[in-house]
Amino acid sequence: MSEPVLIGEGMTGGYGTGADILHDCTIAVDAGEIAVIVGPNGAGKSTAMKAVFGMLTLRAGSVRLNGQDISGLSPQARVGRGMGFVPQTNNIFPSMSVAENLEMGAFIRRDDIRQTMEQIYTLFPILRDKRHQAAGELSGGQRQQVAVGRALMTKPSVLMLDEPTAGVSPIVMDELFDRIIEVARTGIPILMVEQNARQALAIADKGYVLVQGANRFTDTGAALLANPEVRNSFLGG
Amino acid sequence: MIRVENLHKHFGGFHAVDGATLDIAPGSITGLIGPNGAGKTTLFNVIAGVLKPTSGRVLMEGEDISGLPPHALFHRGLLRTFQIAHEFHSMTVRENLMMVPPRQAGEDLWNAWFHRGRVAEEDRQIHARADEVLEFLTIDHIADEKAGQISGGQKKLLELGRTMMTDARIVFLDEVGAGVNRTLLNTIADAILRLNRERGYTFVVIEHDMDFIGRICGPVICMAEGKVLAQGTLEDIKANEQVIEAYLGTGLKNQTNKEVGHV
Amino acid sequence: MSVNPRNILLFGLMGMALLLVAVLQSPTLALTILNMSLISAIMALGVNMQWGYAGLFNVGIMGFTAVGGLAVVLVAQPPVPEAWRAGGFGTLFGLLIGVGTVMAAVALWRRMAPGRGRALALVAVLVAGFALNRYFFVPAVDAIEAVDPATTGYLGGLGLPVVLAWPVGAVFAAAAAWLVGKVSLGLRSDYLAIATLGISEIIIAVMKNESWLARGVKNVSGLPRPVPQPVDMQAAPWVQSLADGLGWSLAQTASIVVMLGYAGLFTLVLGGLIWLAEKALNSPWGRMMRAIRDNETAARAMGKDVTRRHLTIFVLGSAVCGLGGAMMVTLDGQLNPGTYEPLRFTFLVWVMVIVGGSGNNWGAVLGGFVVWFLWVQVEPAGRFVMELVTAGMAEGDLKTHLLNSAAHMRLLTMGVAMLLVLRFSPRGLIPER
Amino acid sequence: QEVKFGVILGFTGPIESLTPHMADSAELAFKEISDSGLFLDGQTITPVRADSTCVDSSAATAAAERLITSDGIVGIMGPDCSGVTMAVLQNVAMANGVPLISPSATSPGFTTTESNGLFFRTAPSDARQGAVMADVLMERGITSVAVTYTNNDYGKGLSDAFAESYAAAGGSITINAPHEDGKGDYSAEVGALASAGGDLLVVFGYSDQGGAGIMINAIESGAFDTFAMGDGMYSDALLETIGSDLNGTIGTVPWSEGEGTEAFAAFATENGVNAESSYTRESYDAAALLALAAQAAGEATSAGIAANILNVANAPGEPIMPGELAKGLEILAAGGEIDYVGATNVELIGPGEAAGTYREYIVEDGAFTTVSFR
Amino acid sequence: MDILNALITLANFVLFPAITYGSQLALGALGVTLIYGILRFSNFAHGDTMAFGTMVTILITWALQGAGVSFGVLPTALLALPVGIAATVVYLLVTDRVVYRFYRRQKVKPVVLVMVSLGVMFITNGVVRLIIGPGDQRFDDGARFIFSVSQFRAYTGMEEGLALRTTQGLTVITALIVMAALFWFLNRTRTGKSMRAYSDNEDLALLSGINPDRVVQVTWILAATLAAVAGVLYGLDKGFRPFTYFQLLLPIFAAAIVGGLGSPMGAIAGGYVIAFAEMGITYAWKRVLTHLLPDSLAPEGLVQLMSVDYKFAVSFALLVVVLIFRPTGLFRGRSV
Ligand SMILES: Nc1ncnc2c1ncn2[C@@H]1O[C@H](COP(=O)(O)OP(=O)(O)OP(=O)(O)O)[C@@H](O)[C@H]1O
Ligand SMILES: Nc1ncnc2c1ncn2[C@@H]1O[C@H](COP(=O)(O)OP(=O)(O)OP(=O)(O)O)[C@@H](O)[C@H]1O
Ligand SMILES: [Mg+2]
Ligand SMILES: [Mg+2]
Repeated sequence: MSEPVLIGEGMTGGYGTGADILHDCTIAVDAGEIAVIVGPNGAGKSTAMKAVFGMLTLRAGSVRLNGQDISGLSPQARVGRGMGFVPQTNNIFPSMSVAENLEMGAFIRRDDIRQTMEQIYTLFPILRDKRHQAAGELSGGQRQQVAVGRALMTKPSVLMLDEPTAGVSPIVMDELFDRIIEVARTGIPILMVEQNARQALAIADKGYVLVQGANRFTDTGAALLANPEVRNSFLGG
Repeated sequence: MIRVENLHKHFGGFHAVDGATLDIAPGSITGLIGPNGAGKTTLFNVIAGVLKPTSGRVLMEGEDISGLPPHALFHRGLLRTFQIAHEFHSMTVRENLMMVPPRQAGEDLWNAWFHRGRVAEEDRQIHARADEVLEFLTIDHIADEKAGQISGGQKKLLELGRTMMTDARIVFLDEVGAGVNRTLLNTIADAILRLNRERGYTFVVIEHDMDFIGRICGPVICMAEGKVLAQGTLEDIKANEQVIEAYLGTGLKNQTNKEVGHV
Repeated sequence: MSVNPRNILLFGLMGMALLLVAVLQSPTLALTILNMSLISAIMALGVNMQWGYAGLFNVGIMGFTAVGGLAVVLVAQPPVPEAWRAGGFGTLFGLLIGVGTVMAAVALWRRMAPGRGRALALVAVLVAGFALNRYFFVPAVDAIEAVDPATTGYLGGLGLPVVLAWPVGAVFAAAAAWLVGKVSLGLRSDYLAIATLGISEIIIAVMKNESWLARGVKNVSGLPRPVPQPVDMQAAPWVQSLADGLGWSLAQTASIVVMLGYAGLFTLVLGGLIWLAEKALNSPWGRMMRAIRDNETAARAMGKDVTRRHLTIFVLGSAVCGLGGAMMVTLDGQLNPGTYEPLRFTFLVWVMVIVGGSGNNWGAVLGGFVVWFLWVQVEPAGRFVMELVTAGMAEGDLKTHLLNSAAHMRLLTMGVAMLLVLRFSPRGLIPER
Repeated sequence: QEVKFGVILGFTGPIESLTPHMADSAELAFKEISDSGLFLDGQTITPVRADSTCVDSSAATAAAERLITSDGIVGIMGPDCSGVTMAVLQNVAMANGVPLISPSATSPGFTTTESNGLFFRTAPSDARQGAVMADVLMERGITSVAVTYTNNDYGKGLSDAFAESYAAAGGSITINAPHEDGKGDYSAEVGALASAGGDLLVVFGYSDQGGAGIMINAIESGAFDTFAMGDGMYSDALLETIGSDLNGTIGTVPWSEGEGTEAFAAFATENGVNAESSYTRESYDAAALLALAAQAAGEATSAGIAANILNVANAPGEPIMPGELAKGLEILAAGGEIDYVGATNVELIGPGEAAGTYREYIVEDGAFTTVSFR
Repeated sequence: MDILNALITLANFVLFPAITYGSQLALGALGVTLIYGILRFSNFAHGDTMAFGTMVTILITWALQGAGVSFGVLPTALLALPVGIAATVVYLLVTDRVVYRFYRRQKVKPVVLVMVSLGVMFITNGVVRLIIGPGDQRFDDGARFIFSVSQFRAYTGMEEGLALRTTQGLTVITALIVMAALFWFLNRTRTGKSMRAYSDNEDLALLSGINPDRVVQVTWILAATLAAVAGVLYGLDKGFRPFTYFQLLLPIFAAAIVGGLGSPMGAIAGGYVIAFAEMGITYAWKRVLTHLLPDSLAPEGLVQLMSVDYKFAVSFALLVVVLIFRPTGLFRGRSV
C-alpha cells in the first residue's frame, strides 16, 4: 500500500519541557479522504494536530507529507507546503475586520483571491454582512465561521480543522460538513477533530479514537459508529 | 423568576438584541436556541450585568435588576458561564474553583491576618467541595495544573464547575456543550437535572446540540435577529417552519439524529 | 516562601555580596547599601502588591514616595511661628475653600440631572471657588514665603518624633492613592500607567512649587533623626570603649553603630510588612486577588467586587511605598523635591520587582536588594571595566576620551547586569510559584 | 606616596554636560600640584571620581561613603547639586570628619548649615548676587523686567534674592517664571514671558541648559532682544551659539578684579581643559584649596585640611593665581602665609560661605566686556 | 481692536511652536505606538534610540561639513540622515537579535519586555554618551529662517513680529510625508496588514504563513526610521543633548497614550494635543488681549490660566481627564 499523503507517525511529545502528552500516536489521511479524530477532553487531540503542524517539538516519531519528512519544518514553512489549519481556540484576528481576516488566510497566495472570498461569503452568508466588522466583536459561532473561512482562503492542499463546528448552529454545521465533503471530493485530504462525533464520523472515511495521547481505536467512520464500545464511551451513546 | 421586558441592546447601529421579551419560570430548565448571531450571548450579558441595556428592563422575582453590576447579581444567586472560556489562567484548576464561594472569611484581610484558624478551617471545606466537583467532571487528575494549560474542552468543564461551587438560584449556561465530549455531556446533563431537582436551581441553557436540549430542557425559546422567534416545547419548536429555515435546517445533523436516535 | 534551597541560596549569595563589600571595600559602605536595600525592598513590596497580586500597573510610585517624604517634614520639623502668624490662617482657610469647592462640585455633578444647567452650575461653582481660594490663599502664601526665605519661608511641621512620620507618611500616600484610585482605576494596563505617572508628576510639581508647604525646590534639610548622628555618637563613652575593644577607628565605630541602628529599625518594619504580605498572599484573599488579576470579567461574574478590591490594594500598596518614602527621607535627613525623578523612583523600583520576581514577596525583597546593590556598585564596576578595556591601548585621544567617559559606563553596566539577570531568569529570580 | 581626593560630581543625570569640564578643571589643579613635586615632600595626588548623579541622594551618599571608607580619600571636591551636597555632608562627611568644598552649591541655605567646620564652597551664595544684579539694572534705568529662573534651589534662591532687592529699589517684575532644565522645548515659557513683557529678560539659569534654550527661543521669536544674565549663564559657548544677537546683554559673574580669571583661562586652555563652561573656575579653586590646605597642615589628613582651608584662602599672605600653585606650595612649605586668589577671587567668610566680587559685564561685538567690579 | 496683530502674536508664540513641537512628538509617538501595537510592549528605549540616530547623523554631518559638502539653504544633516537611519536600523536589528528575540520566544509578559527595554535604554544611554559625550551639540546649518521677525515686520509693517524657522518648516513637511507614507504602508500593503495580523494573534499569523521574524524586522526598521527622523528634526530645531532626548520619553508616551496606544492616527493626534496643552494652557493672554480689547479694557494681569510652573502638571492633568472620558485614548487604542 502506498503511503498516505499526510501522516504523523509514532508521535511522542509534549509542551515545552513538560511531561509527554502524546504517546506513540499515529494519524494519517490520504488524498480525498476525511479523517476524524475523536476522544475525551484532554485526550491530546488538539496536541496531535499541533504536532502534525509543527507547533510542538516531537521527542519521537515523524511527520511526512507526500512521502517527504517535514518534521523539521516550521509551521509557516508547512503553510508554504499547502497545509491549512484551524486551531481550536484563538483562531481569528480579533481586531481586524472579517474581510481582513479572510485576506490574511490568503496571505501566501499571489493570485486573485476575490473569487475564493465570494465562495466563502456564499458558504457563510452572515460573514458578508459583517465583513467590515472587527472579528472580535462577532458572536461565538460567527467567529468559528470566520476561522474556517480563513483556512479555506488558503486553498490548502491539506486541511486540518480542530473542532470546526463547536458553537455553530445546526444549519451552518450541515453546510459546513457538506462543504468539507465537497472539498475532500476535489482530492484534498482533510483531518478533523470533532466532538459532534456522530455527525462527523458519519461523513468520515477514517476515524481515530484517541485516549490519553495514544490511539485506542482506528477504523472507518462507519465501523466506529457501529462499535458499541466506542459509542458508549466516546460518542455519548 | 426572570422576566425580560422589551429589551434592546445596540452596538452602534446594530441591534444585537431587538425587543426581546421572555419569561423564565422558577425551577425550569429553559433552552435558548437560535442561529449564530441571534443575540443569545448578548442577552445573557445584559441579564448578567456585563453589558448595560440600551432600553428595556430585566426583572428578577419582580425586582428590577437591570444595570446592577455582575458581582451584585452573583450575590443574588445569579450565575453564568462564558461561551469563550474565561479561566483564571495562572491559577490551578482547583484554585479556579476555590475562589468562587462568596463571603469567604479569608477574603477579608483582617481575618487573613488575625483569624487564621477560622480561615483555614473554612478553606478546608471549600477545598473538599472543589475536589468533589473536579471528580464529578472527571478532571480531578488535572486539579493542580495551571488552568491556562488545559485543553479547550477541559476549560469548558471548569467553566461549568464554577457554578457548582456555590448555592446558586439561577444559572445561565452559554454553550457548555461546545467542545465537550458527548459521553461527558450526558453526565453533565444528568448533573444539571439533579441540581435542578435536588437543589431547585433554575437553568437557562444556550446550546446548539438538540440532543442535549431535548434531554434536559422543558421550555425552549428560539431567538433570531435579536427577537424571540418561537417558544414552546422542543417538539413544537422543531416543527416550526421558521425555526427550521433559520436555524435547524434539514440536513445531516437532523438525519443523523434520527438515525442514531435517543438513548 | 516555600523554604526552597534555591531561594535560600539566592539570599545567601546576596548576603555574601554585602559581606564581600564589607571586607573588600568597607563595612560602612556595606551598611549604607544594606540600609537603602531595606528601604528599596519595602518599596518593591508595595509595588509587588499592586502589580504582582492585582495586576495594577502603577507608574506613579515616585509621587507616593514623595508624599511619604513630605510627611516627615510636616511631622518632625519644628513649626515656624512667624510663618504661622503671617499666613497660617489664610493658607488653611484657602485650602478649606479649595476642598469645599471640589466637594460641592462633585455633589452637584451627582445630584443634578445631566444637561446644560448642570454644566453651567458646575462652572460657576468652580470659578467662584477658585476666585475665593485665590483671594485668601495667595496673599497668605506670599506672606509665609517672605519669612526669612533663605532658611524658612514655610510653615514648618509639628515638631513630633520622626518615627511617627513613617505611619503618617503611609497614611498620606494612602490618602493620595485613594484619590488617584477613585479617578483612574477604571483604566487598563498602560493607560492606568500613564495616568498614575501623570499624577505623580503633578504631585512633584506641587511639591516643587508650593514653597510655603515644604520650601519647594529650596529643600528642607537637617531633618530630625530617629537615631543619634555619628558625630554625637563619637562622644558616647560606650562607643569609645567599643572602638578601643574592636580596634577600629572611633569614626568608623560610631558610623557602624548608627547604621546598625537604622538597619534594625528598617528590618523591623520590613519584617512586619513581609509577615503581613505573606499571610495575605497565601490566604483566600490572595487567591481572590490573583483571580482578579487573571481575568477581571470572570472575577466579577464570580461575585468579586473588582473595583473595590482594586482600590483597596492600590491604597495599601501605595501606603507601603509612602512608608518607604518617609523612611528614605529620614535616612537622607532631607526632603528634596528636585530629586524625585521617574527613572530613579518609579522605574528602578519596577526593575526591582520584575528582576526579583513579581507576585512573590520574597522575590520583590530580593529584587530590592539585588538592584540597589547593582545601582550603587555598577559605578566602580563600570570604571573598572573601562580601565580594563583601555589598559592595552596606546596613550592617545581615544584612550583619554574613553577614560573620561567612564562615568557613562555606570548606566551601561546597569543595563547589561539587568539584561543578564533577566536572561537567566526571565520570570524573575524568585518567580511566582 | 599618594594622597587621594574625591571628585564627586553628577557625571550622569541632569547636569552631566557640565560636570566633565568641572572635573577636568579640578583635576588640572591636582595635577599641577602633583607635577610640581613640592606637595608634602613629593607626595602625589590621585583624584578619585565618583558620580553624585545630581539628584539621587542615596546613590551619592553611597558613592561618598565608598570614596571615604574604601578608597581612603581625605577631602572632597564637590558635590555639585545642593540636595546631594547636603546629603553627602550630613550623612557621610560629618560622620567621618572629611571636609568638602563644593564648587557649585550656591543655595543660601548652606550659609547657616551646621557642618562642624567641614563644608566650604567657592561659589558665593546667591543672596548677594541677587542684590548686585538689582543694582546693575537700576543704575541702567531699567525698571521693569521679566524674570525666568531654573527651577532648583539655585535659581529659586537667586530669583528670590533679586526680586527682593529689585522691588526695594523700585523696580517691577512683570513675571517671575521658572523653567525646568533638561527639557528641549521652552516655547511655552517664552510665550508667557513675552506676553508679560518688560524692558529686558533676566535669566537665572545655566548656559548650556534651559537658560540657553529660553534665550535662543526668545531671540528667534522676537520676544526679547536684551537680556540680563546670572552667573550660571556666563560662557563662551553661549556667545558662540547665539552670536551677534547677544550683543547688549548685561550680566554678573563672580570675578576678581585682577588677572585671576584670565590667568585661569589661559592656563586651562593650554592644558586642554574647557575653561568657559559653568563652574570650571570654582572647581579649579576648590581643588587647589584642598591641596593647599593639606600643604599648610603639613599632612594629608582630613582634620588638617579642614582646619587650614580658611587659612590658605584668605588674607594675609601672598596672593596665588591659577597656574601658580607651585609657588603657593613652596611658601607654605617654608612656613609662610598665602592668600589664594584663584580663578574666582576666593574669599571665604567662614565655613559654608564665600564672599567674592562680581564682575558686571556687557556683551559687545561678541565678547564679554567688563563694565565694573562690585 | 487689532485682530491681525493678536493673531500674529498667537501664531508666533503658540501656534507655530506648538505645531512644530507637536509634529516632533507625533513622530516619536508613532514609533512608540508601532512597537506597542505590533510587538506589544512599551519601549522605554525609544528616546535613547532617537538620540542614537541623531548622534550618527551628527557625526556624518560633521564629516560632510569637514569635506566641504553643504545642502544650500537646507541643513546638511538632511544629507546625513539616510546614514543615520541605516545605522539606527542596524542597531535596533542587532538589539532585537541579541536581546528581545530571546524574551519573545519565551513568551514573557509584556511588563518583562518593558523592563528589558529599560535595560536596553541604559545601554544605549551609555553608548551614546561614550561616543559623543553628554554635552550640547548644534548641527544645524543652512538658512536659519524662512522669514525672521525683523523681515516679517519690515515686509508687512505690522507691530507684532512672526518668525518661521527653516527647521520648523522642515519638521512639519517631513512629518506629514512620513505619516502619510506610514499610513499607506500599514493599511494598504500586504506587509503592513501582516504586521497588524501578527500583533493581533501571533500564533494564528504563523498559521497563515506570515513570517514572524520578518514582521518583527520590518517593525524595528520602521521604528528606527521614525526614531532617527524624529530625533534629527528635533535636534535641528532645538539642539541635541542625550539627556533631553531621554526626557522626551515622557511627553512622547503621553502623546501615544492620549491618542490610544497602537493607533498611528492616535499618536499623531496625541502629539498635537500634548504640544498644544503645554503651550496653550499656561499661555499668558495679556498681549493678545491688549491687541483685541480697547485700551480702556486692556488687562492688568497676565491673564494666565495657570502659571508656567505647572506646565507639565497641566498637560498631565489634561491627559488624565482625557483618559477618564476615553479610557483607551482618543482613537481607541488597545491594551495588553
Ligand atoms: N461588541 C460588539 N460590537 C458589535 N457587534 C456585536 C458586539 N457583540 C456582539 N455583536 C453582534 O451582535 C450579534 C449577536 O451576538 P451574540 O454573541 O449575542 O450572538 P449569539 O446568539 O450568542 O450567537 P452564537 O450562537 O454564535 O454564540 C452578532 O451579530 C454580533 O456580531
Ligand atoms: N499549552 C499547554 N501547555 C501545557 N499543557 C497543555 C497545553 N495545552 C494542553 N495541555 C495539556 O495537554 C493535554 C491534552 O490537551 P489537548 O488540548 O490536546 O486535549 P484535547 O484532546 O484537544 O481536548 P479537548 O477535546 O478538550 O479540546 C491536556 O491534559 C492539557 O492539560
Ligand atoms: Mg482540543
Ligand atoms: Mg453566543
